[in-house]
Amino acid sequence: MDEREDVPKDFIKLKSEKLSVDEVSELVISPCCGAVSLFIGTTRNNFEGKKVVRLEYEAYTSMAEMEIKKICRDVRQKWPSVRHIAMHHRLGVVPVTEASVMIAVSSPHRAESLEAVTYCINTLKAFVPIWKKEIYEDEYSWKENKECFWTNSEK
Amino acid sequence: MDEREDVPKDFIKLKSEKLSVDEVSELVISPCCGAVSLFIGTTRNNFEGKKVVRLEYEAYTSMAEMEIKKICRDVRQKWPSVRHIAMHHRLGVVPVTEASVMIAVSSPHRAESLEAVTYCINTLKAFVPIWKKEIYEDEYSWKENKECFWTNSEK
Amino acid sequence: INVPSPCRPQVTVLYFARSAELAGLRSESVCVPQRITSLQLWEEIVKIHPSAECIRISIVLAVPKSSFMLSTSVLKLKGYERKKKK
Amino acid sequence: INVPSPCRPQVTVLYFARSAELAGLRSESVCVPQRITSLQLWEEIVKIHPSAECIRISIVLAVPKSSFMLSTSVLKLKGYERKKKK
Repeated sequence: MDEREDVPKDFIKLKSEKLSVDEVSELVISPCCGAVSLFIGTTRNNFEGKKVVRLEYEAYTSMAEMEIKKICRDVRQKWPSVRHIAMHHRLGVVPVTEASVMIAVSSPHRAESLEAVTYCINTLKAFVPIWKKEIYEDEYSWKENKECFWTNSEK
Repeated sequence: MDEREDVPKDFIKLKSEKLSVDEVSELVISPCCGAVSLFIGTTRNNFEGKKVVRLEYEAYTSMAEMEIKKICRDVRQKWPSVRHIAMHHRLGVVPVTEASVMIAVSSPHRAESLEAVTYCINTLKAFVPIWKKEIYEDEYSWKENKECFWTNSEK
Repeated sequence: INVPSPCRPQVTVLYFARSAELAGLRSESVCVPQRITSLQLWEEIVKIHPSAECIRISIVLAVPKSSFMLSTSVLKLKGYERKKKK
Repeated sequence: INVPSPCRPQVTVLYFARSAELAGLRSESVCVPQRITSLQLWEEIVKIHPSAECIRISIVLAVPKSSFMLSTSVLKLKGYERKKKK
């Protein structure tokens, strides 16, 4: 692959199927990059002492994709050397140990991709309209991304 | 898998075969963890304007494994909630875009695994006795991990 | 925003998560005055779905290409205004 | 550390990367005095491999379970000392 053809790309996907870490890492690998940093969010079997059976995710898809694109734009402003960004989120049922979100970022040197991937997951958790239904053994509870209120998405 | 059986483990491997991000992420995933952070170091096609054809890695294997174990011990002291750590390093020829190192760390919440994986790769690059032969089109040069001198490995 | 008659604009209200469970639907159109605060819109919604009163969270007021939190600031229904000006 | 005769201890010198290329081998045993600084050991090595003089990097002096950088501090050849005490 010629470096000049390897223009920066954002890969954004919300889907009901299992996420693949092989796939997201392949998407961002670039011949001019020496670093890929990844984050995987998985379903944990407990929350505040309660046993979690599974999670169910629901998104305002068009708005979520718009917010994720905004995160990508922010990343490119903050770390201009970042090459590719992949952000995949699973919707629907996500059993314990399976991934609900995978983020991968490539950059020539490691510091940028490490910082960018941290920024991506923190910002996704704060601003992207995705809701999580936490299902315990005999009850459930809805969680929203904590800071997920908008005055105007053109922010 | 019962949480009580999922005792913290370190997975350390130096090998000549291709590394697999699926494998390292599977190694660290735990039912009591909601986060896996990964770093992949890949061969870049350039260094200071010179075209890099491939890299070749050579290690003082027993010492490298000992140093990597030390990094794992440090991580568990600094971030006690970290569950599993996998650090795989490839030796021998590593072509452009292929991975020379993969690090994966799991923890219940994301901050710990993100910080730990950054610590792991920075410390590996500083202290682990692995040498890199950078092969350009018509010459080559050896690189060592910059701070890789020991007064006494019992440090 | 669809403007059905010469009268009042409609907004599409989308319900997610717990609010979708309480409202029993995922979206509906609500007729609103041309100028309305999101808090007033919220009051309109509670009239239709009294059970929704207990939660304000996970409701997004969707105006094309932008969304609003519940507040007392006036929603600018740009789409409608543009249509009126023509 | 192997102690061959009643005389002097041997250290195993491992060569890596460029130093292995220059020395033309990857490891060898060098006889040393019972107390030696790593700098003195380095000078011994250069006597055997003059081409190695241009690099000091990527040489690890391997004493069982520990390794030393080149310095003027005395290498404590513990293994040997322990054997002598017995």
